[in-house]
Amino acid sequence: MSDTVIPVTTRKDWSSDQEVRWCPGCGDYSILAAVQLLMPDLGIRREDVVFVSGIGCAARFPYYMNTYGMHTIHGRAPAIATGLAMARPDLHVWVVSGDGDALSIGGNHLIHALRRNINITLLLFNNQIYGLTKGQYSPTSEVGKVTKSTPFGSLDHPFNPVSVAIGAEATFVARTHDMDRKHMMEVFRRAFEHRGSSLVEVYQNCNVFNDGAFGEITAKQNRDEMLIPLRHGEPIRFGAEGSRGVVIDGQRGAHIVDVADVGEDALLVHDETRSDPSVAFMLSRLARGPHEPTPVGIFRAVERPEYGEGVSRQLAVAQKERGPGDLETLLRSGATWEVG
Amino acid sequence: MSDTVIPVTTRKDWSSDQEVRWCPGCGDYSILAAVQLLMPDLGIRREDVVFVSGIGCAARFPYYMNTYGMHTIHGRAPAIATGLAMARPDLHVWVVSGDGDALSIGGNHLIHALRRNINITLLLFNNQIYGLTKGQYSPTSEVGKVTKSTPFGSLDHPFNPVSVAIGAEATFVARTHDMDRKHMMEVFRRAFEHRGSSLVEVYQNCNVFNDGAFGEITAKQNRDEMLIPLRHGEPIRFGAEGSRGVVIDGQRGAHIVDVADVGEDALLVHDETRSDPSVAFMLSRLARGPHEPTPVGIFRAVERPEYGEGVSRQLAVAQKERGPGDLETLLRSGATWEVG
Amino acid sequence: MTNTAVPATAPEVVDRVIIRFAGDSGDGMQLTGDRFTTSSALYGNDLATLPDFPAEIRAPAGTLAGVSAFQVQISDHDITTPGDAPDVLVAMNPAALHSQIGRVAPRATVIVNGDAFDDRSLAKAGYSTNPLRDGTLDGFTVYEVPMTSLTRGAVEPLGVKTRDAERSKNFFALGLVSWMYTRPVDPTLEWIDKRFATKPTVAEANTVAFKAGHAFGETAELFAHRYEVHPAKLPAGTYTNVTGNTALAWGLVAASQLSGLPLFLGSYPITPASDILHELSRHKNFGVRTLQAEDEIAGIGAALGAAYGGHLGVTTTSGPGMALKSETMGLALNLELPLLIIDIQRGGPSTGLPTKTEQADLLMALYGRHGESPLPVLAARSPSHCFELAIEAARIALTWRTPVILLSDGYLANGTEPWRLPDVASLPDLHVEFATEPNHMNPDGSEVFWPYERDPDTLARPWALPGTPDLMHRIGGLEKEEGSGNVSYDPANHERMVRIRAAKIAGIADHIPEAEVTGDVDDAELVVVGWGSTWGAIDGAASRVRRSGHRVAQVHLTHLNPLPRNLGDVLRRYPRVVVPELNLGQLSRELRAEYLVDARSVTRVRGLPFTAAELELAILDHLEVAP
Amino acid sequence: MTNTAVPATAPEVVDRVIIRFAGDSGDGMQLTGDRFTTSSALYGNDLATLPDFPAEIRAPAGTLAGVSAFQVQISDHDITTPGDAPDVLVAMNPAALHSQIGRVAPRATVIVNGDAFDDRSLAKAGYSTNPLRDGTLDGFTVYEVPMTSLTRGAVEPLGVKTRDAERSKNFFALGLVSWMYTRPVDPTLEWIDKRFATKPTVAEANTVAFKAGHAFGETAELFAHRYEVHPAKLPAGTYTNVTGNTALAWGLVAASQLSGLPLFLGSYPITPASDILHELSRHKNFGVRTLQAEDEIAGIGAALGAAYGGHLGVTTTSGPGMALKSETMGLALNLELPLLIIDIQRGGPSTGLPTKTEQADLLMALYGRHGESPLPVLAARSPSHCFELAIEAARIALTWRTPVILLSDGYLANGTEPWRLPDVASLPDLHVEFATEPNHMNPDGSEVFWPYERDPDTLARPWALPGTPDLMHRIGGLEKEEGSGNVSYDPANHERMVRIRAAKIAGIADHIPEAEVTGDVDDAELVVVGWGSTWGAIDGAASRVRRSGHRVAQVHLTHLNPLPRNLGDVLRRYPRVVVPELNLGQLSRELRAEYLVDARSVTRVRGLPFTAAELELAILDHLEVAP
Ligand SMILES: Cc1ncc(C[n+]2csc(CCOP(=O)(O)OP(=O)(O)O)c2C)c(N)n1
Ligand SMILES: Cc1ncc(C[n+]2csc(CCOP(=O)(O)OP(=O)(O)O)c2C)c(N)n1
Ligand code: SF4
Ligand code: SF4
Ligand SMILES: [Mg+2]
Ligand SMILES: [Mg+2]
Repeated sequence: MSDTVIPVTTRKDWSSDQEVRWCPGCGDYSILAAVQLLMPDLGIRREDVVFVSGIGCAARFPYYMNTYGMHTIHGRAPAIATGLAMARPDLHVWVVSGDGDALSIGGNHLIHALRRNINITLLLFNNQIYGLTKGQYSPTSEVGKVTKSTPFGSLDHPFNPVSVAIGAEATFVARTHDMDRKHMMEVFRRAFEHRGSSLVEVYQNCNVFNDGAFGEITAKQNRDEMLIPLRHGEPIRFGAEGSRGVVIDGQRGAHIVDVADVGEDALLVHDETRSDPSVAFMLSRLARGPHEPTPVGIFRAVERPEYGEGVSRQLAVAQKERGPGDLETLLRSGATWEVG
Repeated sequence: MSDTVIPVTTRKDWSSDQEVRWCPGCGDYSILAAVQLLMPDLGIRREDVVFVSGIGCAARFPYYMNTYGMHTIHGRAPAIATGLAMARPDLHVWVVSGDGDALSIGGNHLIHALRRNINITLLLFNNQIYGLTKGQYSPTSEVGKVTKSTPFGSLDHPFNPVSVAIGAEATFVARTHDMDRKHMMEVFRRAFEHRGSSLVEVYQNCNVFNDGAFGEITAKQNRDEMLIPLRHGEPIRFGAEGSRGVVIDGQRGAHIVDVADVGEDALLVHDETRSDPSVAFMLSRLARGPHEPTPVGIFRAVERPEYGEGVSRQLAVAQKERGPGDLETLLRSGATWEVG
Repeated sequence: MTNTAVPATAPEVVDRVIIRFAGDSGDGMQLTGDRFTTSSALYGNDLATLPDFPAEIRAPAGTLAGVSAFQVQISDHDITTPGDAPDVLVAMNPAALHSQIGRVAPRATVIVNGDAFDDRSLAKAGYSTNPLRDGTLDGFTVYEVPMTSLTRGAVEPLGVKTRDAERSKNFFALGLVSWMYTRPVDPTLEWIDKRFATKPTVAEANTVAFKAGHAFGETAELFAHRYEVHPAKLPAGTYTNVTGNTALAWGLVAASQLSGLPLFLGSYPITPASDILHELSRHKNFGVRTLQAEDEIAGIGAALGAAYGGHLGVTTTSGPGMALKSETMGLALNLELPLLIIDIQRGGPSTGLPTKTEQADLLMALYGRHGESPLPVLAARSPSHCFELAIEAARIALTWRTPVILLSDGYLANGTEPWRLPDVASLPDLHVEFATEPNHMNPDGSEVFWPYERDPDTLARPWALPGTPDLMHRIGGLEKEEGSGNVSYDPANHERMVRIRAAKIAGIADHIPEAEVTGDVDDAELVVVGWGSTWGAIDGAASRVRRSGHRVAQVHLTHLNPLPRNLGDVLRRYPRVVVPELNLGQLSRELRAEYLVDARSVTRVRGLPFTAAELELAILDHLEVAP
Repeated sequence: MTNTAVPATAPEVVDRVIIRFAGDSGDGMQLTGDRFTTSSALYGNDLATLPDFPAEIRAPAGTLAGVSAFQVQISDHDITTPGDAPDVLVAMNPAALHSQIGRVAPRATVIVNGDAFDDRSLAKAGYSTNPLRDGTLDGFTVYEVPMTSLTRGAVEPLGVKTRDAERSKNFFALGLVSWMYTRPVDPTLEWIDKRFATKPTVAEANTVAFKAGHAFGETAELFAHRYEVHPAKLPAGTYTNVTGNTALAWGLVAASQLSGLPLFLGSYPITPASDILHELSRHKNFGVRTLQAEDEIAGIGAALGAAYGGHLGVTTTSGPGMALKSETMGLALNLELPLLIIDIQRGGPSTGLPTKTEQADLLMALYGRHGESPLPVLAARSPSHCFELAIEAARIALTWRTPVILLSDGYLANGTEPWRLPDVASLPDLHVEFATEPNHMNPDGSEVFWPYERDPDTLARPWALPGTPDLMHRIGGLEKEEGSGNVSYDPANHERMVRIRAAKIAGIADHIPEAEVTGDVDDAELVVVGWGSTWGAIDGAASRVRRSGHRVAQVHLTHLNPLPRNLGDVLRRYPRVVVPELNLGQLSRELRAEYLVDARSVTRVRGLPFTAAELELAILDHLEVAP
């Protein structure tokens, strides 16, 4: 669309005129900032971008972007975005969703979008709570969570969004958090550049209904010890001077060791591109919740045919082989006879 | 319910008076036989068993069992069974579903039932096709499948039901196939005995719309080379005289080797009970489809609190602490005042 | 009793005949009926068909549950239904005879496959004694033909295995009936070659069987005589035989071509709608995108997403799927985007009777959404009408920027009729203007795009496609401020928007045809009001009633929301208003509420179309009662 | 203009007053209003409340979008609504003033937090000049109180941080208003201690602030005078103040106790229904099982599964969730199992106005399912009526073995009224008989259980629980054979079953109260027919109209399907039928279709309840037109 030089833009150009309506202190603000700051760097036009969301606090996101946007219904954004991305391969379709929106009511659409590898960039704001409806537990809340709907503590074992995505054949899966703008921007950029479905779990603080859910690992002073950065091609280590690291063995899966004990060479070298998702899955199991050392970054980024392209290719081939459709001919494709 | 001696029964006692209406030659017949033959051995009463299903050929199953049964709507059986199992912990609730019913429209209910670990035994008849609606591709159909709805071949990357289940926190995941009654019966029994959600993928031949989908691995003459039996506590090997086996390494995940090359000790010893699901997940990735050596048997069987028990316990505790509910008191629990 | 008269010389000419083929699901009765239909069509008869098959893929052979039937009426004049009671029943086995004999006309001709009447099959079919011997069939003209063995005998020489040979027996039956009704032979032979091109032995077997059946009729001295049904005098033109689902699919392709918008179908398979998905997925060279979604909600969701992207979004389903789509319909009508929602009605409630027909989704189509959520609703009256109506639905959706519900049903979906092909050049232009510029000026003089700044006439909102510079905007399911489309909780604004949405849909009434009255327009004692697939039966019944000396007017509705502007006046013109429906009185409820006319219902819910005969009686009953 | 008169000695006695508290979402206005309400209730006033808060959790401070308000009417006589125009507005900031001033009564008292009227806040609220100075408020009695600073001054000595100190300003306002209306002080002080028991400093701060506000009224020479509203003469009994959602939850618990069936709630959170889930999840000692399901479909599905298991299955939701549940409702009605489906209506369509009230789901409740799928539908008329109606819904569901839809709305859900507690012993017995024995004999003499062998009176089917020996049976969504319940595709059987299901629901009419007419029963010029939450406003409006000399009758419907047996006769008795609804005329449509009466609509869709005043005018208009 329009002329070929991409106009230079700033965050302001990507911000809509709508006043942002999240609670003061909500983690959503910093995610919005990261996205708005990243956009000018992506070499794309605002009019070629669509943000699609469901319902929830997170889902208000599109209103704040000066792009095209659809604030749809609870849980259905991945399905709606699938149609849009199939129909319009020229667009950049982003989906913004919450842990309830994406994993509770919308879980099925999510996993099907992932397996189809439809070209969407999906940001899952995981605050481990239902924010907009004022604080019920979510499919990512820890067992025993006391909320309005579980005054005696929840019994439901939570999903690990990264594990779910990998189990659902996702080609790009990553995790970041709302306290580190730089990291968010790096991960969002990679997700955007990936052809196909990319899922980014963003740990997000809901300071009203689930304050501090991720503090143990995302607070500045804890990050070194509690966040395990995944860097492609590098041995996985973390902690002060990278004193700790991750190794894998067949009997015990992935686990954390002191590098001093095993030696650097024993460490697992991170490879985003393994076609077998098993190792990425192992990494997703390292932490059972945001109170153990938790991997952040890109777990998996592999090539697989993108759905929309496949669709377009089938159309092109059909038109090449049979010529563009002709209505006359179609109507006469069955047995016909003349009445004179 | 009723007297304490379990009456001795035979297959006939578990067969309803309804004539079975599957196509002649359908794999569903042999699965039905396996279940009906197993029942008398489980030490349970017919009246304490409920079969719940959705819609599809597979979903006709409950009509043929002389137990209680609900033939519900497409995709919803796991949700309906969840309510029944929560309400009636004394019952044995089975769910029978197809690959479309369980993984297409019903995918979300399935993964939530699995993560909650609700006490149901779920048999997923995977024929990689929509049977009842006369042959459209399903979420487990291979890419490129030509069907009524995909005359130019399907583009959707399929789900691996075992991987999906493991990614969704399932506590019991197994696979068997309609050509081996003995194996089916063993696996079904274990699934039944598991406290919590157990998912069994059953490769099932739809001889009308997808004939021979599993022939390469399930046909008698191919089984030795193409099926990898998982036996708890034993090294994983298969092939003539167990000449081949499975090893795991961090960089390559699980793969197949000649035992002669690596030696028996290098083989992965199967352990159903690993709390970390990563190794089970690795095994689920060994075969990319039923044309490579494929593991069958129990991938994972771990203990985790069963949902319904947890619910009942919370009720019991509340009653113990606060005494059985009294309506009078409830109505007066807010601020009250008298008008004389 | 078996008939042994000598064949007459020349075929007896009859004006119409109703033939019903019945056999096991495995016997290929649908194919047989279909083939007989096509050759009759090519021969120039008017005709209508009614396939009638079980919900099971293939119930156990020989059981009543497994019987699959196909009825066709062929005639030398214009007809509108597959007819009531068959004049000829072809029964391939006892179960077929048992389940179908009840429907056939008195003194009908019954052709049975004698080989199939062994004791086991009789038992399976619930016969304790052999109906061919025990007088069950007294009064019918019965031909007992050993089809299986004759077919085997004819085919085996080709070196075909016995079991396979017997598979061709339906072609033997087809050949025999083709002879009886002097159908042309060549088209069928050619078709066999084409259809089984990849399986030459099967082709050959079927050809031989067909010829054997034909020859058997010719030579066996047992047929009283053959019949001939002359071609019908239909309007000049090129004809083809279509099912409603095919016509609908083609209509959607046409709408895409006429609007210049690529077609996008988001759908989930469900009987009896699946064939639309199947048909559309074949036409990729028309730029048609089809998605077999994970469920119905995703199907309509994807179609809506595509619509936002500027495609002609369509979703197809049946009752259970319609129920699931209702929340998304509400979103679509709030977003005010064009979208076609197609419901091929089947027997309900719940899973109901998946392969049978019914008209019981009308009220759901009108009211099955939360909040005030009016949508246009259309209903097709015949298989070929589905083509026209798909285009009309698209016209409304695109002009008023609204989802439109199009109702068909199992009977139209699978039934066929000869269709005089329209002149493509004569089809309406559905060209759409997209927004390309800002349409509103802010107080500060800056120009902006307001997605809800409406067209004053239609009240339709502008449609700006992603990719259009400077028109970036956000839409959603929360109430929107009039004009700007920003989220608004203002009470007065909500009231305005609710009424605008209602007025927009109501206003469509000014742009649709008025209700047309046919029959005894001026002096009818009674007006019959129908909608959808009952058109043929109502038309047939009305003429019968007229023949019995009464004066009857007819109105058949295509647009159910909004209703034609003149409908109230029309109904008040007649002393009696009778509304036949395949439900418990859904349209009549609407008419009563809208016009306060005492509309009386005639209702049937058997999963089958009305027969003209039962409707005739019902109308006569209503004529009895004083208005 | 600021008022500086000297305080009068004794409080002036008034019969009723309407007070509206408005502030930022963060200012705790709901709590303040709630507290004022409770102390008034304890004091013995009759009252009704209307919370009015934004859809955002907490929109940006100081913006119009962020304003949260709470209105309460207290009186010394029986009242039915929170009143129309407030006599007193408490505005904590400019945005609150700006958004609310339009509603208040002429010459009303306006109390503002003067500290909040700085330029930034004024701008945020869209004021270019200060309304306290620019004459905007001329004609009102304005009290400008520096609440923030006064609170800070009172609280800081406790060593509380400034920001926290200011948080208590709503208690200052509460203290002030409590003084103005001579409310008892102790209950509030006690409540503060209880409520903030875990946060003693907060408790102390709020106590101090409350006392400071009270003292300020006492001492500041600024208030004209205080008022007193005497207790109302209500029927003797024990009273409590309930919201509709609490009453509904308690009614469900009661139904469980009365039927002896354990309660099972399958639900998915949604405004304004979530509080029912919250309330029920607290009562585990009543054996209540609650499942927060993955979505609405799973919610009703689980409830249905529990119902099959013999529990009292319930699902709660609002419009968007209702739409999603419709397919499962169809299954439930085919299975003919008891199930309560509760819809707390909110502004639609689509996401609409989640926190506002509306009555626009009636037609969906009646018709929002595919196929012929009738369900009983009930609607509550007031917060406390929700208790009674939950029991009535359970009675119908259990007696007729059918899902029942119960409609409430956002206004009832969050609004409160004093409720005279029923004598528990007087509540109906809902005891259920389960099937324990075979109920049918096969031809061969063997005894079997037929799940669809119906009770001849109610047409209800037997309910046999899994676990019962010898009654094993299978039920499903396909059409079932009458009696045996086996799958049946027989056309005649389908027709019978469809009509039986319809007759069963229609028959309930013989077991519900007839429509009760109130007001000028014998000689009314007009009958007002209402349903649901409009009851209070209609009642108020009707009395006003009567005061102006007209004769008006009233009918308020609780049972919407089936309708009361006598309703047709009742309506035909009066020259004019007027139907006020918070939708575009859904009930009036029903009445027209059912009875062919020319019911006229009075409709509002603003997300707010009717005011008695606007309804009065509307009724008077209709009295103008000749019938
Ligand atoms: C069909 C439907 N069901 C339920 C709701 C109510 N609802 C709105 S948002 C939401 C969940 C929000 O949680 P999440 O997705 O985690 O987003 P967050 O608010 O935490 O960002 C729910 C239950 C709805 N709007 N629509
Ligand atoms: C809501 C709804 N959507 C669609 C259908 C149509 N339908 C029935 S079964 C089925 C899929 C069957 O495939 P599967 O679950 O694999 O079962 P199978 O027949 O292969 O055993 C579909 C799409 C339906 N009955 N209800
Ligand atoms: S409720 Fe939580 S998630 Fe929602 S806006 Fe407020 S802080 Fe953010
Ligand atoms: S269609 Fe396939 S799955 Fe269904 S009954 Fe026939 S063979 Fe079995
Ligand atoms: Mg959340
Ligand atoms: Mg299948």
